[in-house]
Amino acid sequence: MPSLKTPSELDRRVALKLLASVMAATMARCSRPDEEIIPYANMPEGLVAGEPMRFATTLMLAGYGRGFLGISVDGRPIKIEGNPKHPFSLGATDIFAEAEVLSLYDPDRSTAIHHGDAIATWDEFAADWGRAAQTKSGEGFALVSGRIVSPTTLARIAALKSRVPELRWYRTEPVNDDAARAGSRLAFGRVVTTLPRWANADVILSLDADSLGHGPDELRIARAYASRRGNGAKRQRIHVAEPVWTLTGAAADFRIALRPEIIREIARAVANAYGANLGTPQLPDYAKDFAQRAGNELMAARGKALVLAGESQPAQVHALCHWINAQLGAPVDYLPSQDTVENDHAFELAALAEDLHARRIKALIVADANPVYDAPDALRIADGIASLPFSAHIGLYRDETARACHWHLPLSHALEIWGDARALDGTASIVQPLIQKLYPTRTRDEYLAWLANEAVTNAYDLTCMSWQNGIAGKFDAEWRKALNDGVVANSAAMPLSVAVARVPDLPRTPATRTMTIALSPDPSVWDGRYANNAWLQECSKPFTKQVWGNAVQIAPGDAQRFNINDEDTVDIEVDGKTVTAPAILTPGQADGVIGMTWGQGRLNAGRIGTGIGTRVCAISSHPFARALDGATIRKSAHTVPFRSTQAHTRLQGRTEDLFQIATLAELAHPEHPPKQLPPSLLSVPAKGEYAWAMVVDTDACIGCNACVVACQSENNVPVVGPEEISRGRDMHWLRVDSYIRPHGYTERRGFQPVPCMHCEFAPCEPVCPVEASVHDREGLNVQVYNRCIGTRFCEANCPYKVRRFNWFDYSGDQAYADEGEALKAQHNPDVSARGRGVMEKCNYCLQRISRARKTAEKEDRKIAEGEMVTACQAACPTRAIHFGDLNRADSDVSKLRHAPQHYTLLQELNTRPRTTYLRRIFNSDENG
Amino acid sequence: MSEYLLAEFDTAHETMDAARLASEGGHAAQDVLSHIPIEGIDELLIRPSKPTVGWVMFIAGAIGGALGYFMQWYSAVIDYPIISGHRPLNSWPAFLLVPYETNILSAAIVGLLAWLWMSGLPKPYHPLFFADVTGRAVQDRYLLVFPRDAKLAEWISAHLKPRAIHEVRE
Amino acid sequence: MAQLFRPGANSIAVIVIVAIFAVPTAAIALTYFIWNSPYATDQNLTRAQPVPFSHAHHVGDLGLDCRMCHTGVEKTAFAGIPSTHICMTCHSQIWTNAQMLAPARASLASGKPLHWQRVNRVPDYVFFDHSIHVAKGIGCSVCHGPVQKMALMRQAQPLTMGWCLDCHRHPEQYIRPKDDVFDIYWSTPPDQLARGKKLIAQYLIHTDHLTDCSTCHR
Amino acid sequence: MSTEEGAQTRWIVGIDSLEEINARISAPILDPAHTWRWWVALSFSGGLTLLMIVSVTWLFGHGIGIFGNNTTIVWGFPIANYVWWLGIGHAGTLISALLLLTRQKWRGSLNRFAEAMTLFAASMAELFPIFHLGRPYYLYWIVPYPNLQGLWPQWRSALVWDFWAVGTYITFSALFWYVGLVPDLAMLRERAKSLWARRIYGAFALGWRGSARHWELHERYYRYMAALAVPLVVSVHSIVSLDFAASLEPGWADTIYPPYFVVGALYSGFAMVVVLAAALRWGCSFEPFIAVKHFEVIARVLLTASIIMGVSYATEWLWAWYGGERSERHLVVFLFTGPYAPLYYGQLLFNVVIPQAFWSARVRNSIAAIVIISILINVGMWLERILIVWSTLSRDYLPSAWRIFLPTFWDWALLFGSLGAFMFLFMIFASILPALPAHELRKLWIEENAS
Repeated sequence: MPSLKTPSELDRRVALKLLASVMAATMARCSRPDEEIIPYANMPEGLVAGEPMRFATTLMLAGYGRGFLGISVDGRPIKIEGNPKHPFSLGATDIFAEAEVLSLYDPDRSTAIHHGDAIATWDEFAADWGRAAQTKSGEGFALVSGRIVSPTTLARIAALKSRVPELRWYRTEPVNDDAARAGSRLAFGRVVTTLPRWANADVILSLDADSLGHGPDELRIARAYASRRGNGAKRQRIHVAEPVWTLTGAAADFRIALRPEIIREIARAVANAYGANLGTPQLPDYAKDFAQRAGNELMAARGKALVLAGESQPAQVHALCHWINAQLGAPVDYLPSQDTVENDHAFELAALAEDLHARRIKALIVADANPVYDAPDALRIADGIASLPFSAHIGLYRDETARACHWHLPLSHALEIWGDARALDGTASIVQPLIQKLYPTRTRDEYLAWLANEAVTNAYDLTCMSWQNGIAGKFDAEWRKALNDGVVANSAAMPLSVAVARVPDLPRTPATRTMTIALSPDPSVWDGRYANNAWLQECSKPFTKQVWGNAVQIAPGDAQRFNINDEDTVDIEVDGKTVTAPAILTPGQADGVIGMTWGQGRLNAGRIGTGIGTRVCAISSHPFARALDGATIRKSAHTVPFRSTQAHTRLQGRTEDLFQIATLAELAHPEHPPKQLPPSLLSVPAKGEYAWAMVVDTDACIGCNACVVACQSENNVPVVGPEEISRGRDMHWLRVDSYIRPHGYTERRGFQPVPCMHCEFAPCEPVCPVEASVHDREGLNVQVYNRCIGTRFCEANCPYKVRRFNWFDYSGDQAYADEGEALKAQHNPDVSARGRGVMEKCNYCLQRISRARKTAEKEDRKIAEGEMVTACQAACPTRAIHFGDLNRADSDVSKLRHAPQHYTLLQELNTRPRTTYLRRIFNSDENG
Repeated sequence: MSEYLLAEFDTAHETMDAARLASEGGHAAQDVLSHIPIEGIDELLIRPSKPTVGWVMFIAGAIGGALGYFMQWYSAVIDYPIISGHRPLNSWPAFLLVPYETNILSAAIVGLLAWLWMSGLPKPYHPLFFADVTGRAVQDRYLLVFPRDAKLAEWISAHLKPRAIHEVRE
Repeated sequence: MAQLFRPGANSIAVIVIVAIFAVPTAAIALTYFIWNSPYATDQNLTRAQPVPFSHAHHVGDLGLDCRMCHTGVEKTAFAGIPSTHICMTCHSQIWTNAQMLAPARASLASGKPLHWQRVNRVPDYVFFDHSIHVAKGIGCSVCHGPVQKMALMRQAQPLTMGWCLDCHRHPEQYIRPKDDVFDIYWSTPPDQLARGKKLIAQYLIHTDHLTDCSTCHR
Repeated sequence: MSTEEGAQTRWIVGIDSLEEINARISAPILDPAHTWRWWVALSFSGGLTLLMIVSVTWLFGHGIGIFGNNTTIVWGFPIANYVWWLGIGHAGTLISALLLLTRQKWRGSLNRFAEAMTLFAASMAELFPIFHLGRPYYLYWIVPYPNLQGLWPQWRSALVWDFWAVGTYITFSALFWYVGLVPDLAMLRERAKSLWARRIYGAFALGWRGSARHWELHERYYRYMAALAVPLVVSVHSIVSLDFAASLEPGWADTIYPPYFVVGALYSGFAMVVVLAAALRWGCSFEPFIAVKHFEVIARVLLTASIIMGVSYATEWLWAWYGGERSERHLVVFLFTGPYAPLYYGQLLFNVVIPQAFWSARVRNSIAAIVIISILINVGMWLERILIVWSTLSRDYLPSAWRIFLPTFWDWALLFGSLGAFMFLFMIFASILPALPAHELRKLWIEENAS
């Protein structure tokens, strides 16, 4: 990592404003127009033209900060990678972090102050605010925001409160931890943050807690999870009871699908085993087996056993889990909540609605939140805001709330600002800009500081102010180190010592016969804030493989009961409100449960996100509720297309050899020796200087899609848009195939990332008439775009179907939504942008290999093991993707190739892939 | 200046008989013009043709095929060896198909040229076209071609009994 | 009547048949020749530059090192066109009032960069990297020619793929000791091939990879 | 086939003199009596040709995304059209060459227009691989030519073989056709009315005088060409079949493909010959030359071919079952039960079941019935071609890549456009060149009337 110098830091960015990339984009060569080279007038210090530089920064999810590295070329951020030093990244990324770099250049971002629909000036806004803020006490002043744990922003809010003392701050985050908070209050009498030490647990029981699902803690847990996989004794065992599929459920060794209210009976059964004496659990037989096994194993692993509850479970279950964990001596840390607001999120939103309608609010500032979209229609937030004399919205987009407010103030993107954030455990990190602001925008802190009449209103100074005291004494050196590392040293909170006073009561709920809706944030666009990000819209959801929309997941039994077929459009009605969406049949989901996601159906997201999918959050009268009872489902009169990148998630035919599964017991006593390579008439190729290979561990893979978006970002992979998806076209170089297979009373699921196999006996190469698909001496199956004439014979003959064809000029003139040139600034200059009529595919991040090789060759050495990291590999939170040199016997990939769970996809075709797999392992004593 | 006598006949049979008589009489015809081929008649003419177009085509085909293979071998093995699915650089089974085609193509094209060359074609201008009856020879008549000679004309008239005798003068 | 054509038609017919074969062959040969000619490859073309910078003067007469201005050549893919600032390190001292340097002074004053016309370029799907060539003993003059003699910069070599391949197939013809890379007066020794082979071994150059498509295209 | 019967009765009926043969064959060219039907047909085919031109313009402007192809079914209509058209072409060559070598007398009535059909069908065929390219303007890269990159074609690719095979085939067919035409061009040179028409026919007749040497060389060259044409035509569709067979894909990687393709080609080609023969017989008053007997013989050929096709299909099923490969088996089940099943049943019905009607002599002697069945066979063969492309690519090894092909307007526009262009070219041909070989028919007539 380059070392950074604080003050000249700014000079660098000022200079970038004049940025002139030496790499002027060349036009088509045929006419050979003259081309200009524009050097810098004054070369910024530290910048190396055309070379990628890495800067540590922080991105937020649900308010919590996670540290990442931004890669920047010629002053343009082009890629986000994980920051190994940040405990909530550990070098990995998730799809949201990866996609931020696209949002930065989003041409739909708000760039101007708006009054109503008209562009207004800052002075006009200042005048209006001045009038509104005349009352000294600030009576009727309200601030709405999401979760805020940034010290600098908290200081701004404090400052604002000192200017308008009566300011009421409504903090309401749509994807929140209300149930956990309530459970924590019940158990400990205070709100604490529960952080499991996942890696220390031998047995885990998850009661619909999606720890591996997207969220601020995902990357930390995923890494710990990965450290306990493999075929050895260190392997942990995971039991999951959940109503609909989650990533944690798919990763489980034992999983059971149950309605939410029955899951609590499992908790009751387990607690009873420790003498909780909560009455007989009411469980079906198969669930009794599950509960008994989970309970016994937890007991046996006392001290290394852990029980977790999810947001769909009521506070009592959370409290009970705390009690069980206390009995187990579970590896779990209790930390003071960084979220200092005492009230729960749903309560705050309801309070906001009530105060709006009761006219207790006169002036409203919405700081980077979208309550009009998030809140159920029943709360009529938009009407409430519309009736106010003064309202202003600060946001990246002119979204639904912006349009309800009088004023809209454009917000700077996270990659252009100074600021700070804390992670779940309090670890602080600095938000550092990678580029000067693209538009005349301000940061949230800058707006708030201005509103509070603070003396300093510059984000850099504001941030420094927060830390001058925090890093007392040797500020300069410490500050530089914090910027460099992306973490403020020793800023994490100390664990609390809290005790559960008594066995919490667990009331019984009458078993309902109605349908229950299980709600969760959208796996791709979260609570909707990423809806205008085309990468995320086109990132297929782990289980349904749906893109550009949201669907209703129903169990096959229910589908039969209600006479619904796959992809039928259905109406879901609850509390008199109806939403319409395509249905998708999901084996392994609990009967009587409808799975739905928030985040789609945006009304004012932008060219990408507006009108995609259905706004599910409209229907409930309980904001943010994760489970809604009393739903009905029926076939709809409308038709909503279901768009997916994998039409057959419920695979017909035998897939045992494609997605191979083994139990730990089978691996210990393999029935058959490992398959030998089939003989071939072709001679085994002589290996070059390196022999690159990839091993994908499907056992570690949790299906989070980080690799997919990372690949898209690294390799300039275009999006194609919903219409093209409907035509069966997509461009992802790396796809994640979803497999499902019946097993006992449930199903087993798994994910198989499929990049190019780089077959040694590649079927795609001999069929290419022009040598556009060829091998290089290091075993890469490369595609020479400029030589390709587009016969598509290679893809026709690819058994893995990993090649992607530019049917239209997806990255140029025929790009989806015609968003213009701005997005091209994201393009990685080391990778060609592919034109129309050209085949493309994964090339093992050839540009990175090339860079690594040149670096090594300049130093007269070979590329070291681990020096060459592909984009997907770098992103993977579970380190499921291994890459390296087969010529080294001691390399990671060479060793994995000899693992007992190693296999080759479609080995019988004898294509000799360089990309191979490790089997999905179930930690089970049984066979199969 | 070529000048001819054309003895006109109605059927191939008559023409054949006449050609034989002429040949036996020491006045073998120079040529026959006919609207359909008459098998074996060329042996009765002054210079019987010994067309070798078959051999020409055979040799051309052999050379074309060899060149086809050589082109592939040279480009794939010598000039720019590129790894294609780790097939051998000289993938001879796959390399047999192009020579197969170049073989046939060369034989056909060279054969055409040989046919033209040996037939003395193209000859859009030819003294025989001065006679209108030459035009009938490509439609339904048979003509024996002799050099123009008054005595010969009499002999032909007497011995071959053609339907008519035409003189061709340029 | 009877004759449709004049006697000359026979010759014309033969010519037509010959032409059917000869014309396409000649056309292909001619096209290849033209495309390979300096005319089509833009060789030896000088372009109007904002400042008529003379390599002949700076390199030939003054003997400046390439790296003095092309600062990135050892580190990055781009050799780097000097920033105005670099020009002015000298020209703030000498020729401070020269008329021809007015654009450079204006650039420094305004902070707006000079717009140079590109002379040497490869298509954007070719990922050429100066630093690795320089690091492995390929001298500047191999591709850029005798810049010390060029009053205005021109492209010295065709920069076609075939030309690139010539060296990538047989680098021993061009490789030189690393110390001589920036020596523009370096001339090929008589035993270049033997020396070149030794240097290839010494510099750990894997020549088999050099003709892989992925070396330059991705 | 029908050599026995052919010897008993005449192939040419109702002709009194050689001059009548010449006159009848020249009439459509020199004294055209264009009825309104002719003009309707010409405008119809011309309109479709225009549609093709519009489609191609649209295609080049927007890219091949306008077709229904998708990520996994990367091939679609153009490839099927290519195989289908090329197959149709094959019958012309085979009729011309194989029947010449086996001295079948009924050849004379068919070979000229069948060869023209070959040329036009092959021309339509070779356009489609160009239309299907992502970057058609770089088509010349598959040709070895001197270039600045120092690159060559990749000779292991079946597409390069295709280029050589189809290039050779079209060149060869044009030569063969032209050489056969020369004596007839000489006839037209003499019969044409205007000086310019005579000169043009004269120029292409090369000064043919029908001299013994001309005939001797012509006969030999023509016969050698016929001898070359048979292995050529077999190689061409075999090579086309290698586009599929030289792959790894389920349903494609079959050794049966080359013969199966050649027979299929012959089958669809003969069916097209039937349609064109009926059109010519009716439109150009060629009844004396193209008799019911000719159709009867072709019907027998079609019947034989339909049985071979049926066996081929059955072999594929057997292969899939006996081979035991999961993907192969699944593919067969998919064909019978998947979304393309109606098309597959159509293919079986048109190609195998309906032609069994030819066992009946009554059907074999009804031109209308033969024409209708032939049209159905052509539809069936097109279905076969498109299903070869679709089924395998729709059901590849990895179920995650399974897709369905949905044709677009442009897919159909180009297919029907090419049919129109073919028809248009054929009508032009029939109005400027002798659609039947006059010299061969004269010879046949003389032979048949010799006794």
